[in-house]
Amino acid sequence: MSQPLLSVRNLVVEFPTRRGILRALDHVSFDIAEGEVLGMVGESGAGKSLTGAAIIGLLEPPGRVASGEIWLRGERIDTLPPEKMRRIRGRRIGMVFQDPLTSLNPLYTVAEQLIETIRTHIDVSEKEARKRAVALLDRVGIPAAARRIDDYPHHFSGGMRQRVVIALALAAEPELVIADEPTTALDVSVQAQIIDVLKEICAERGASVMLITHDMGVIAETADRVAVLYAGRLAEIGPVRDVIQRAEHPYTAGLMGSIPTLTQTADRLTQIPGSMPRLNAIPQGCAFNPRCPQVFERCRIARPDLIAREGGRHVACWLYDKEASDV
Amino acid sequence: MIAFILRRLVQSVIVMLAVALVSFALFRFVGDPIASMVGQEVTLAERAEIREALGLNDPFIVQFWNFIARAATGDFGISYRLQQPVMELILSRLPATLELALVSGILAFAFGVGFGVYTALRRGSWVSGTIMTVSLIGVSLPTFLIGVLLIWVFAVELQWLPSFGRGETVYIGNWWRTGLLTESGRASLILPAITLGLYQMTLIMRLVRAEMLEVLRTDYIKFARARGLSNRAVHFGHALKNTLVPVITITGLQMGSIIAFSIITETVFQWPGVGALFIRSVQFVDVPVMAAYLMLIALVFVVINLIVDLLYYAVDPRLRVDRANAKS
Amino acid sequence: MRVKSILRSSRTGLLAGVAATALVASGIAATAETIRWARVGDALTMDPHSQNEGPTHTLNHHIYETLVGRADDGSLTPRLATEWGISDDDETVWVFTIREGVKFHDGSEMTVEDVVFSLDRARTPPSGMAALHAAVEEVTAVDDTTVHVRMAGPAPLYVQNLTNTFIMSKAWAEANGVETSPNFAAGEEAYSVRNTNGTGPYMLVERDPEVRTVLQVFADHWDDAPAVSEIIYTPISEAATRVAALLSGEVDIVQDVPVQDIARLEQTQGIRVVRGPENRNIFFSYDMVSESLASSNAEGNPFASPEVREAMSLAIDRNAIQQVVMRGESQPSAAPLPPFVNGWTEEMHAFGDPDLARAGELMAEGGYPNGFSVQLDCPNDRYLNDEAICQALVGMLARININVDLNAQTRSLHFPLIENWETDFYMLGWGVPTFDSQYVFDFLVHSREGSYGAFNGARYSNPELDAKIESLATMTDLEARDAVIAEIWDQVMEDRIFLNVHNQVLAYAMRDGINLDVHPENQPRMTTVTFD
Amino acid sequence: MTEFTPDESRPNALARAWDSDIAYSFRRSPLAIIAAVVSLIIILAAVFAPWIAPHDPFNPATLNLMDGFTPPMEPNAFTGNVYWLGTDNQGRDVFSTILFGARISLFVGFMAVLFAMVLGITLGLIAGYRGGWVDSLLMRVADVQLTFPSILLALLIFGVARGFIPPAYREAMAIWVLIVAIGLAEWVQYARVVRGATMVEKNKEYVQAARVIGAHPAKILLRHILPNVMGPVLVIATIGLALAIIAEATLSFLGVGVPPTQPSLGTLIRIGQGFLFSGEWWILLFPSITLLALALSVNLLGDWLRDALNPRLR
Repeated sequence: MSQPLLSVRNLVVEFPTRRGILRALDHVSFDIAEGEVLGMVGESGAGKSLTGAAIIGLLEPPGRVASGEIWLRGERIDTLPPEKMRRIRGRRIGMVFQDPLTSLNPLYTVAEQLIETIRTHIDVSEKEARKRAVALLDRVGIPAAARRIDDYPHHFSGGMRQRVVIALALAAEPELVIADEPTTALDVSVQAQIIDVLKEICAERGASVMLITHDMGVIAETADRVAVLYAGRLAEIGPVRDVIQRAEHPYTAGLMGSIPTLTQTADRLTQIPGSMPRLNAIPQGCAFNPRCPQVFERCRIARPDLIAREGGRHVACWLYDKEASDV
Repeated sequence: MIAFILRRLVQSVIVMLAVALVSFALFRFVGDPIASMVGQEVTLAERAEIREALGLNDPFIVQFWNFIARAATGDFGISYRLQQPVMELILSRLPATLELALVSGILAFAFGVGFGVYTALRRGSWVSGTIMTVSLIGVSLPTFLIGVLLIWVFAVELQWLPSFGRGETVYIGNWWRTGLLTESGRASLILPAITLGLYQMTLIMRLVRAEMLEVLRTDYIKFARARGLSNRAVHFGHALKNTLVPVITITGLQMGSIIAFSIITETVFQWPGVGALFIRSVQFVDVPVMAAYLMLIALVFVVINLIVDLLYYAVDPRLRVDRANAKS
Repeated sequence: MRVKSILRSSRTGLLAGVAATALVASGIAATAETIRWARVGDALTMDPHSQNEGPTHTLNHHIYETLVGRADDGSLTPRLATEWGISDDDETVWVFTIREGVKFHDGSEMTVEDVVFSLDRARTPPSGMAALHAAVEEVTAVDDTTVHVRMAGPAPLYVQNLTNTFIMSKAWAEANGVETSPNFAAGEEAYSVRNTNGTGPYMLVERDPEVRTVLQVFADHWDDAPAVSEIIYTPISEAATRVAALLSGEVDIVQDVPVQDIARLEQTQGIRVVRGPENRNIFFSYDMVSESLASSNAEGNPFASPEVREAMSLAIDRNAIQQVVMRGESQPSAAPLPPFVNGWTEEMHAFGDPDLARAGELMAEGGYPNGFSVQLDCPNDRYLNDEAICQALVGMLARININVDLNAQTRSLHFPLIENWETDFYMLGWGVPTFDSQYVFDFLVHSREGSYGAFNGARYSNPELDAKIESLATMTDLEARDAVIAEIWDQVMEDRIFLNVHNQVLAYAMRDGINLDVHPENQPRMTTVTFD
Repeated sequence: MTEFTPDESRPNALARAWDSDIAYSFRRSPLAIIAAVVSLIIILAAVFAPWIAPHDPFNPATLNLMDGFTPPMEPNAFTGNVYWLGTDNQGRDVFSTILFGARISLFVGFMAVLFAMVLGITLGLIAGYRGGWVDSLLMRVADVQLTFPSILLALLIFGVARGFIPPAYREAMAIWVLIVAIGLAEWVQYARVVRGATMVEKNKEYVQAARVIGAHPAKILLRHILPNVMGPVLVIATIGLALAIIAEATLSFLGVGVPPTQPSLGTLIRIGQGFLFSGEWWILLFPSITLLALALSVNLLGDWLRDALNPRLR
């Protein structure tokens, strides 16, 4: 396998609080290959967004990367000085946020924001930047882009604004786009369009995508592979078809049981009783053990690491650890 | 837009009438102008005569009506005390107050925004903590004491700056007398401007800091960072501009209180402005001057409010559209 | 023409007559010396007649001149009149000989017509000086140098009223529409409020009320040129700022020096302080007449009781007030008139040590063994340390169980209380510009009626005294008149209408090398300034 | 969700952890601790002034004028008495006068804040609940009020009070007039906060329900809204206390204030500044330091409280 575009190894993110250190991401490891779309799913608070923020280097203090490594095309980026990291943001890793209504600065026109972003990273003239900006807007599906580029964000509808956000994220032609729940805040009718635009434009440019969502439908439609997070730990990761159809981790199974329709979200996990533990009350052993229908003694004692399975799948569950199953 | 301004003007007139009524009514109780107008030898009969001649025996509503009717034409009568037309008196003092207010307003705004931004960006650093704490001294001592202490240190002990007055002044045009064009005029301005601006600076600084912290947490700032914009662009291009929208409103309104607080500063520094004129007029119960001053203050507020609205309009594109939409 | 009756009184040595020597400016001839002069307040107007007020007169004395002047010892000196006296033929006529060769600032010659015009203007309402000329019937020019002023009756002291009545140019007044003094109700500014045309030693070059007034020496003045050639007059209302301005060298002379700063300024290198008594006494008085007091819990009116009034006079410690409150800068006195004034005696002045025991007995005798409460009204911006004196009195009276609430406020609120009889107990300071007791009696002792008793806040009314007071105005036999004055004072002191504290002492502070004496009416003349 | 915060996963945790969170934040802030200790000392000293102070400066019968201007820790030239912080121009012990003066200042401050708070909360509740023209009118008045500087307002109220109050009662009334004047200038902020909260709450079901069972909804609102706005109101009140104390001092400079026989800290400073050049520095210095310490501490506490009560800034 060629070198992955992004490689996250044993990522640990912690929040020091007065009641002790909370571990929000606990030894998370995964790769994203060139041109690949990786879906990242999990309940609220599982650490999906945090993973994105950690990769792009925008963890909110006091949150911090406590250990682990992040590699972008063979270059380690989690230890880069702030100024170098800044040059990577936007230029090599783009990011799309959840709410297009609040992602755009209301006091600047779309043109100003686009041109500023382009010129921050690419040495082009104002005029050239504007030309690119118009083309970009046109590409993300803004009608009459040349005219509307000088409008302010509030002139656009929610869906249109998210297209603008995508244009901004892609303005400097990044290799990786992290899309953090890009459709959650949007009207159902435009969600699919936005995902399509995002997918198409990235495919066109060969950019990889890390698609954070709790919408299994979107994952099923869009992603090549999917990673499932639970309480800051990776439960399972593998090709999207395999994971959806033959979930191995009991948590994933419960999650998948809940996607008969496109609109159903993972937030309502009625199939699995109980709720995800708070970060300061993660049980010993497997974090999922109190809710797991297949729990056994070992799950309560030791934490399972990711276990490699066939087809490039990995799962963190003692059920699949043959050697030690008798402990 | 025009409709908006018209509506605003009508409101302003109502506000000014209300202020006029209230102030005129209240000042009828401040004291007896005759006592300070005439010497001790004047007999009771003569006092009564003057009272009658001044119309002080008319029913209140008649006095008020006369006042309004004349005020509408810019005629506030003559000062009981200085025997000059009130309008002329106020106009001749106004430049001094406006220059003082403007300079201290600019000082307060510049330092307030600067410190506010700094303390917001460097939250938790000891420099920020020091600035925050020290700036509180400005609002923890009465203005008059700060003024007196500044005089003591910089005028008496160090003899660097003048202790009173405006220094040398020159005329711009017919009536605007400025101290800004002469060296002694500028030197004279420093201590009063600091005294007057300190309080506002602290307020603005705190406001900017709070707003800035608020703005720094918004999605569009995060998104701007995620696009790799430089800190400078994020902080000063995006965050500061959004911070300034509410700050402009409050600062604009503060301009009004700067003018009012100048009463104290002008008294301490013998600054020949309308504030000192007002407080002397209160002591002498110079009703026409007091009433005119309050009308002036009301007018200043009305004008400032209008300017703030227009500024808002210029800074925040959202308002522009809302109104454009509302019209169409 | 013959002039008779030289006025003389025991203490003040009032001097009238022929002395034509100029008392002004024995200093060095004019070099370009500028004096920057600061005091607490500004002149209210430059009009010579509209206001009878100290600071206004003080400034106007530099621009305008009066017929007679007053020397620092209180005696009269010739100014625009070289001689004056009561006519031999008619004791109701005053005769003035007018100085010749006097020029107004606009270059025109001063004539007797101008004098007649000015006196008429001064005595015609709404002039603030009218009260001083109420007894004048007619002013006429007899010849080119003589003016007759005919009075309603004999008026032996009339000339004393002239020391603040200025002479102005008739032609100038007519040309500028200021034939009468400005009227408040006129609704527009009179030309004479900010423009002048006098005969005085200085000309007005710049007038910015309450900010800056600049005077320059008048080259064609009839008298010797003063040492000071330019005066920059700046009112500074805040005491601390005023002192700071002197300490920092921004002004040369400060006229109203806070008493607490005198000692310090004297010790400061490069600054000297001169001091002298002012013709003004500070006293308390009370409602002696009303049935009961509005602000008191007492049965009846305690101030009506002579024992209570005596007890109060025994409780007050004038020396303590002088030493602490006034920092030594006052003349403690029991006499309710300044020593400059005709009628003052050593006996009235004298007072004993406070005697609280006796005072307590007197309170009991007066019917108030447990004391009473009352409000004291006091100005806080009129006299030297007025509020602090009142505070000190509160403490002293508390020891004889008189529980005093102090109401200290600005003068414009304070004085109407006295004029309208709305105070039970109050502080008042009284200056006597005529240097004669009659002035005190007219305003403070005579029953309130007509032009009498305007400041008789005690409500004191004694018909016998009233008659005596009225008789003073027309008595020409000065010895007999002095006897009547003494009689009146005896009664006033016996009735304890006034609880006198002290006479004010003035202090002027100035840069070293400047010499200026204290003026008893607090009207310093820059013409008297000399330089070392 | 776009970010992680520890609180989010535990609903209602904030309410439960309220006390301890504040306490924790307090323990972590040395400045807040110092400020609290200083304010507490001054407040306690003021409250217990009659028992602590060696003299009663408000009882004129006990004053000896000859004690005046005694420097700190030095015997008086006439009486030989020694005072810790010296005496003022009336022979009052500066230390005792500061204690009693702080009492007056704090009384004026607390009462003015209370007055502003009650007025602001009431009007805010009315405006928020009634809405419509009542709301517009009240908010317009608030606008005018905001633009009308507190000093001018206080001067005006003093003027009118002098006209209405008979002379005999003026001295007793001065302090209340001050309270009303300062309070009137500060009510708008409370009204705004409460009005906003009321508008949010009034459409909630429990209010409708209260109406059905015949209870007055305003009463219910008050009970539910007050806890919600406690935080901001407390912050406004703390800063307001400092403002009121300074405002009182400023007004005393302009000649409208408490009687000089019962001086507040501000009046003491006004008196003391007259002795700045004459060498009696202690008359100005000690009251100024006390006022500075008090106002600064209260302001710092307000600052800290604002940050501590705003969970997003934590």
